[in-house]
Order: sequence, then structure tokens, then C-alpha cells
Amino acid sequence: MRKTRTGWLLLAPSMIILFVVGIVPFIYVLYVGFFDWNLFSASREMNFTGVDNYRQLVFDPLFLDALWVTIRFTFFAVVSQLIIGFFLAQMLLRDFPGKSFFRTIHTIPLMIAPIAIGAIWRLLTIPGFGPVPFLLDRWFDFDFNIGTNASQAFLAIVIMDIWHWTPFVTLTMLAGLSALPVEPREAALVDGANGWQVFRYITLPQMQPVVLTVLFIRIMDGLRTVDEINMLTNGGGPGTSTRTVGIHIFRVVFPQTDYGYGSAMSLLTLYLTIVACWFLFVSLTQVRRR
Amino acid sequence: MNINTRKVLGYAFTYAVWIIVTIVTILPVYWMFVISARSRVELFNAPNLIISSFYTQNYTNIIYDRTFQSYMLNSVIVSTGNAVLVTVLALLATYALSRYDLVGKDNIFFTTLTQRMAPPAAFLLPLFLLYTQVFAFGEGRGRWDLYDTQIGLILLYCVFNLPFAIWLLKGIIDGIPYELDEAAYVDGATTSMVIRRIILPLAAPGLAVTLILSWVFAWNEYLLAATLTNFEARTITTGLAEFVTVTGTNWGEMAAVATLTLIPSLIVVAFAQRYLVAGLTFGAVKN
Amino acid sequence: MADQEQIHHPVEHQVEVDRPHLLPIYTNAFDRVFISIVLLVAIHLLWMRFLEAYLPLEIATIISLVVGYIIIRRG
Amino acid sequence: MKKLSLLVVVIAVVLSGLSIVSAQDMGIDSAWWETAGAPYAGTVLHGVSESTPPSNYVKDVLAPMFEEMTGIRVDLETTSWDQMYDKAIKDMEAGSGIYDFVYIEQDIIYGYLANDYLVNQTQALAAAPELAAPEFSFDNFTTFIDYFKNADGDVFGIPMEAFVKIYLYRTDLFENPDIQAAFEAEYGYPLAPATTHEQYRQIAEFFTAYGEANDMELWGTTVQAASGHPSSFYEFFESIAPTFGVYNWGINMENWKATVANGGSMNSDTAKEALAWWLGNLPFAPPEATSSTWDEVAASFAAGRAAQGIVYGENAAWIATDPERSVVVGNVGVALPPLSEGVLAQAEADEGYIGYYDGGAFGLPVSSLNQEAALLWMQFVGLPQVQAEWAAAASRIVMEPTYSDPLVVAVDEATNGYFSLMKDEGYLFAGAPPFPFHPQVREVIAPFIYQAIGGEITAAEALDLAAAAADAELVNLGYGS
Repeated sequence: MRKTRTGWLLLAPSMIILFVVGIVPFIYVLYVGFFDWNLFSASREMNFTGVDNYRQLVFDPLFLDALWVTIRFTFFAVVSQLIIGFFLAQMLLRDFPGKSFFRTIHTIPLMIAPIAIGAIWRLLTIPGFGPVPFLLDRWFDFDFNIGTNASQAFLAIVIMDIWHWTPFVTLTMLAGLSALPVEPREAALVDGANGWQVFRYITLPQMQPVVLTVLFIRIMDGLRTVDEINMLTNGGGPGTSTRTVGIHIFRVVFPQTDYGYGSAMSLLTLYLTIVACWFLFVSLTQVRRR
Repeated sequence: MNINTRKVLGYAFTYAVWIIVTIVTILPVYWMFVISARSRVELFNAPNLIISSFYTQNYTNIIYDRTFQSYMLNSVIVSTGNAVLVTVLALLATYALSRYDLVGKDNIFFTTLTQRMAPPAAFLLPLFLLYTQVFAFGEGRGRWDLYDTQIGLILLYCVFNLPFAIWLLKGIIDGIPYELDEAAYVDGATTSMVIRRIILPLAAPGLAVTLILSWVFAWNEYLLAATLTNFEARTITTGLAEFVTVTGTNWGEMAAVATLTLIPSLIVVAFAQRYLVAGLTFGAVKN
Repeated sequence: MADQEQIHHPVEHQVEVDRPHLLPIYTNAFDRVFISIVLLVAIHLLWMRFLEAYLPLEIATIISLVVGYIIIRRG
Repeated sequence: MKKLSLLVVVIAVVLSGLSIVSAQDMGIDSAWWETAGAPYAGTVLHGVSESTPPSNYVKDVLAPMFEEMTGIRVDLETTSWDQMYDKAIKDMEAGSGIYDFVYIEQDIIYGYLANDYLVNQTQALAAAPELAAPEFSFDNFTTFIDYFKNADGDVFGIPMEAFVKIYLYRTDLFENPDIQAAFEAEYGYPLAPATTHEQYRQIAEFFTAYGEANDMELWGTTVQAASGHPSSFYEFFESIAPTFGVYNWGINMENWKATVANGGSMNSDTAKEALAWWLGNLPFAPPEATSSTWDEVAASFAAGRAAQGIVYGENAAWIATDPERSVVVGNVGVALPPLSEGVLAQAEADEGYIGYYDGGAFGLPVSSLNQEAALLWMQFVGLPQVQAEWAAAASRIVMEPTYSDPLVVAVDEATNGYFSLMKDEGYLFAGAPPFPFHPQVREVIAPFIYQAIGGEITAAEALDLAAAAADAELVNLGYGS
């Protein structure tokens, strides 16, 4: 290993930027989280209230609901993405004419701004004008209305997220699969293993680090999804059935200007995300260390 | 079943899957395009998936609008600037994390990643204060601050792009045999020469992916840009929100903007398709 | 190449053992501080949710500090 | 119809010729403005506003005109509703001096005043007579300006838009003899714009059935019931509840309490009846109603999908006149919303109101670095000469004489009297209650309204929960005890 001073020097610019635009705001939010501070309360000052914000948070049904919505949303979306992405990556492993065309088309959703994705899906699903409810009604006589039906709205945001992020999973899985050594698989086939056995006992264990990595990235980003859901369901409706914790924080900090409570909420969410991701990270490094 | 039938069936299955996937992927984008080709009155009719006439005004209104031209330019500058900055910084940082025995490397790495996890809404207030009060120089009218500047956004987007980039590159640089560096150092090369001559070419696919994804993330970011810019540095995604008004969302023009925004990303991706696959390994699998 | 070899033959629960650890994973000082803080927050939050009605929060603080001390020293 | 096409031509000419209309053409004393603006020439004023037709008119027409005369450039940022608030509040709170003028929606003014964000324009103009334009006077404005005054009667905002939220109906349907006959046969009274809630519901029922029978995309009424967006909160508390006689969201202004037990009326029987009635309209509304915010309601009506509805007035003109956006051009009638017994009398006695008088003004933040130039600009926006075209382009009126301008009269005729109604009956409507905590309490109450729309809870449950939550939040904010 080389002189560590040069190493620190190389690392420094990144760390300085992350410190200034990342850690410094974090410290501020941490600080504000211990205060009762709302610009439009009778006393506008910041009043130190210790852990009162957190005390209130662990009982706040709106916050806990939002958290639960977020967790369910992330769970369903990420699991589906993993399954579909893995499957599609397998399908791309083999060469066939037109492969790169299909692959390029498949990447398109990744390139669209989340806020535009929300708008597109709103246009698709808005009752009266959108083709989805229209066709469902015409073909199956099925009443699809994301403004009224909470489970349909939830389904819509999950499907939208699957549509948006599966390409990323596919590409990462594909990169992983292409990099796998082929000998073990061939050896197993020679030994008479069937396709499923090869997949279950060879490919899957080999892919474990990739799966963990994708899981990590998707969970990390899924938990902070705001723009597209906010746009699609117009702020998390019907009721609060699609109000993710990101949207909820947004509503508490922006219109309610409840900076103290919103900061605490933000930190608690960050805390839960970090803990969840830390477990994945540890299992990832432990897998690698072996 | 003989081998041939199996093969044909395999192909048929592959194509069937991909045609379905393609339709599902394209349909929403196509619908956006359909909307962008319709006038407001036409939108009210029962949904019709076929474009029979093209209402060009949605596009011309935007293309000839000075504001939107400058939004577009800002977006290009900010996302390109950020992508380049992130890639360069991440390359240096990753090289350090990969090759030097730094105390607590894994911790540094994970701490960096946590930067991407924060729900942004609550962090806007400190960022706003940071940009308008801390990084503010001069007084009165001659005052300059980071608020509403392209450089401000470029730096800010590092918060979520840099961790991602470092992670992406980490695996790739870890995969470059250490012996190559060592040999170069023995020949008297400096660190900067090693990075430029050895790491840079070998990590090229990874760098390309980093560049592309950082660019796309920066290009698509909305909330931070909306809050921390107002006139000079506004980006195209913030322009999308302007179409939602009390007297009716102008879906046509909004879809036109979204379509126009998509084009640069598509070009970038079309050129860099193969790198995307080669570079997205996150070092999770080494060979 | 060595890595490949290992990936093919995963070994379960192999921990680098030099002295008995509490935690099932290899940790350095920073990890242990991190784990302690995570536990401190978790204990306080759970305490506030379920136990504060009966027992004051200070007890949670004491418990977390003790747990943190043990982890940092013996993790 | 002839008059209508004439109007379309007039508007088209106005809109296309906007850039060439100069200040002199409007009869503005440009010499005074040149002199007054000279010391500040080269200054750039920054403002933020919601992206609405009146704001766009300011940006596209008034700002260039002002710059040409005075050399002061005006940059107006038009953005979405939440962004506009957030940016203005952050700037004024931090005192960063980004904005020289901000849009103040009528409902947020009390919060801004409580926080001393705004410059007292009456005092500022009195203190600097050289900045006071002879053509400008606060007295020119309609009474709407009263909403932007403090207790001493000093003005803090120059009104730039004002509308009433009114009852729109389709004249082609309501005046069709066959339909009239069918309606009377079924309900036993002649079809006319509803004056009671019962009639309104029956008309809604009738047209929904009519649409179904004739295989038309037609429903009985619009409902602004976006089930996750504050607009549904506003429709209920500002447009529906007052027509039943529940005012100020049911919050008792004496002690800041909402529950009946504490002297409020948010969960009173009348309020519950009102919410139940409003929710009961949903089956007779087009399916998009539960996704409809203010703009989609107007869009549904303009698409001819509803026979009647309570619609924000700024939409009345374009729905009635703009064939680019509306299929019901020329078929739009306006009326007062349906009322419970006694509400009209209360409104006339100034003890209540029948709907929302909506609008906004430009205010000057204390933190602005260019206050003198901004004061000039504000007065320019408030000149009587610029009002008429602005009104025709964006259906907003803030001054009495504007009503009689030929351009405005033409729009008034095309809308079957929207402006006349606003002029004559506007006094029955009222702005938002003077709460300094407006969005704070709204956000706490709104989720219960959303849940009621989604059918998760009943109207009565929703209001009981909402009132209790409002009481708790008000205490939390430090109002009441």
C-alpha cells in the first residue's frame, strides 16, 4: 500500500464537497430537530424542547402511516423489480438478432425525469381522459379510479416504479451475469443438473453480491421517492393511501412550515434508511470478505 | 423434442417476452408524445391512441420561448458540469480508497453512501441558508451568492451523485490488478501518471457509466433545482411544474417539454449503450 | 483468481477470531461507535413508544450507555 | 353568436397586439414615470408569483412596458403554487433579499402580517412623496383591497387579481325545452339554476341520468374533490360550508376552537350535513372528480362533461369564450351558489358570506434591496389605465371603473354576466378568514376530508376527527389555550 498522505489528498476534494453540502445541512437539521419551530405559530421563536418532537413522532399516526406506506411501496416495487429484472437479464444473456434494439428501448424509462414520469402516468390513469381506465372499462367493464380507490392508487404507484426502475435492475443484473465465470455452470450441466438446479445452486449464489447491491441501491432510492408519486396521485391521495414519508415530510416542511417537527421526521426516516442499508452493506462486505 | 425445435421455441419465447416488454415500456412514452401532439380541446375527447393530426403549436410555443431556451441551456450546463466533476472526483476518491491503506476505508465508503439516503425536503432549509447566507460575498446590490447559480447546483448534485459514482467505480478500480500500478511506480511514474495512463483507460467503461448516470440524475433532478434557483439557473425540469396552473394544466405543452427533455438523454444512451452494461457491475462480481 | 475460488465455495459463518466478540461480524472502532449510536437511538425510540408511560426516559439513556460501552469495549 | 365571434376577434387582437401597445396608448403620463424612474434605471426587480393568467400578463405585457418607460427591469418568476409560497417565505424569513415583490394570496396575508414580512406601502409612499405617482391611488381599488390592510387601514399589498367562486351551468342544457319539460315532469318544478341544495342535487341526479340515457359523456355536477390535494379542503370549507351557514372553517375566532364542545362549529350538525351533501354529489360527478383540483374542475366543465358546478371565477371567461380550450363556448351561465335558508340574509347583514372571494396582491418584502424602485413598480401595476385589457385577458377585476370598460363588457356578455355578478353580488362573498396560521391548520384538517372522499370514514366521523385535530394543532401553535 502506498503513502497514505497522497491517498487522503486524493480523497479530500470529494470529502470536502460532501461535508459542505451534505454533512453541514445534516448537522443543522439535527439541531433544528430538537426545537419547536414553526414560522406561523403564535411564538415564532425556536423553543428548545429536547426530544419532544421524537416523542410525538413515535405516536403520530400520520407519520407512522406514511412510513408504512413507504415500506410497503418499496417492498413490493423492489421485489418485483428484482424478479423481473433478473428474468429479463437472463433473456438478454443469449445473443439474438435485435437484442441491442430491445435493450435500448428498455432503457428509456431510466432517462425520463421523475416529475415527468409522474405526469405521464397521471395522464395515463386519470379517469375520464386517460386510456387505462377507459380501456379497462371498455374491455373488462372494470372500474379503475385512482382518485377513489386506495388500493388501485397504491397499485398504480408500484407499477409506475416498476416501470421506471426495472431497466436499471436489468442492466445491473446483466452486467453481473455477463461477468460470471461459465465453468461451474457448464460443469454442473455436464453432471446432469437441470436448468432450475443450475439456477438455484450455482447462478443464484454467484449472483448474491449483485443482488445485494441492487437491493441496497433500490431500497435506498425507493425510500426517498417523492416527485413521481406526488405528481401521479396529487399529493398522496386518495386519503393518505399513497402518501409516502417523503411526501409527508414535504407537506410538513413546506405548507405547514413546521421546521422543527419536519426535521425530526426527516432524521428519523434517514435513521431507518441507514439502519436498513447498513445491514445490507454488512452482509455485502461479509460476503466479499469470505 | 429435438434440439432444433427447442431452439426455435426458445427464440420465439425470447421474442415474445421482448415484444411485450417493449410495448409496455413504450406505451406511456408514446402516450406522452400523443398528448404533446394534441390541442387542449382534443384532449377532452375519449382517449384515442392514434395520432391523426399534429398540433405543432405545443412545440413551437416552447422552442421559440426565450425562457425555455435558457432553461434548456442551464440544464445542459448543470448536468454536464456535474457529471464531469463527479466523475473526476470519484475517480480520484476511488483510487485512494482502493489503493491506499486509509484508516477506516469501509466506514468512509458507507458514510459517503448515507449522503444519498436523506429525504430532501427538510434539508432544503439549511441548504437555502447555506447558499444565501454562508456562501454570500459582498453587500447590497453587488452581492454574490451561490443561490441561483449553475455552480451551486453542480456542487449540490454531488451529494447524491458522488456516493453513487464512488460505489460504481470502486469495484471497477478494485478489479484492476495492483501489479500494474506497482510496475509503473517502479518505473518512476507519479501518482497522477498512474491514474491517467493506467487506471483511466482500464476503467473507461466504468467511467462512461458514471458519466452517463450522473448526467441523467442531474438532468432529471427537480426539487433541489426548484428551491435553489429562481431566474438565472433554472433547469428544464422546474419548467415542467410551471404548466400546472389554477386555470388548467397545459398538458400539451408539458408533454412537449417532457418529450424534448427526453431527446438529449436518449442520444446519450444510444451512444453509450454497451458501456452501460459493461460498467454497471459495482464490483460485485469480479473475474 | 483467488476471489473466484471462494465465491464458488461459500463458507458460512467464518469470523476472524482472535478473542471472543459479542457481535457476529468483524468490526473496527468506528463500526462499534456506529452500532452503539444506532442502538442508543433505537432504545430511546422504543422506550418512548412503549415504556415511557411507566418508566422515565433516563433509564433508557443509562441502558444505552451501558450497552454502548460494552459494544465499544468488547465488540 | 355574432357578438361572441366579435369578442374572440377583439381578444385575439388584444393578445397579439400586446407587445406593441405602449404606455402612451393607454394614456399613462410617461414623462412622470421617466423622471421618477431615472435614479433607478438599470435596477432589476425580482418577483415571484404563481403561474396564472394575470401573472403571465404582468410578465409578458406590464413588465416590458414599465421597463421601456423607466429603465427598471422586472423579472417575474412564475412557478407552481407550493413552490411560490415556499420560496417567498424562505426568502422573507431569512431576509436574503432575493425578491423585491411577492405574490400574496389573500389567505396568507395574515400570516405575513403577523411575521412583519411586508413593507407598509401607505407609510412608504407618504414618506417619499417623490415616489408617489399622481395617477395612482389606493382609493381606486374595490373593497377587495381591505383584505390587504392592517388594523390602522394601511395597505400592504396592491391587489392584482380578484375573483369570486361561482355557480356555472350549461345554458344549452338548462334552456333546452325538451329537457325542461322532462325535468318538470319528474320533479314538479321548472328547471332553473338551483337556489337550494336540494334542487342542486336533483338537477345533478337528473343530468347524470340524462347523460346515461343518451349515452353522453355528461354528468350532473363537477366536484373539486381531489382526494389528496388541499383543493378539496378549500372547496368544502370555503365554498360549500358557508352556503350552509358554517363560516370561518367552523373555527371560533374568539377562543380559536373548532369543536362544538369548545364553542366551535367545525363538527356541528350543520357542518356534517354540509359535508354529507357535498360528498353525496360525488356519484353524480364525472369519474375524474376525486382526482380534480381547481384546474381539472374547470377542464371537466370546459370539456362539457358536467351540467353545472361551482367553479373558480378566473376560469369563467376562458370557458365561455376560448374555443381553443373549451367545447362549451357560448353556453355558460353564471349564478349564485345554492344556499340554505337564512344564509343570504346573514350575508347581506354582513354576518356571514356565501362563498369565496379569491385573489391576490403584490407585496413588497421588508428584505428587498430595491424598495424605491419596487414601490414605483407596484404603483404601475395598480394604475387604472392598465386594468381593462388585463381584465379582458385574465378575467380579474380589482377596480370599479374597469367593469364599464367596453372590453370587459364584451367578456361579461359572453359569459352571461360573470362580471356583472361579481360587481353586484360580490359583497356577499368573502375572502379567507383572518387566520395567521392558515396552511398549518389546513394541513392538519385536510387528511380527514381526503379520507371522507375516499369513503374510509363518514362525513360525521371526518368532521369530529378534524375538529379535534384542529383544536390540538391550534394549542400546539400557541393559539387559544
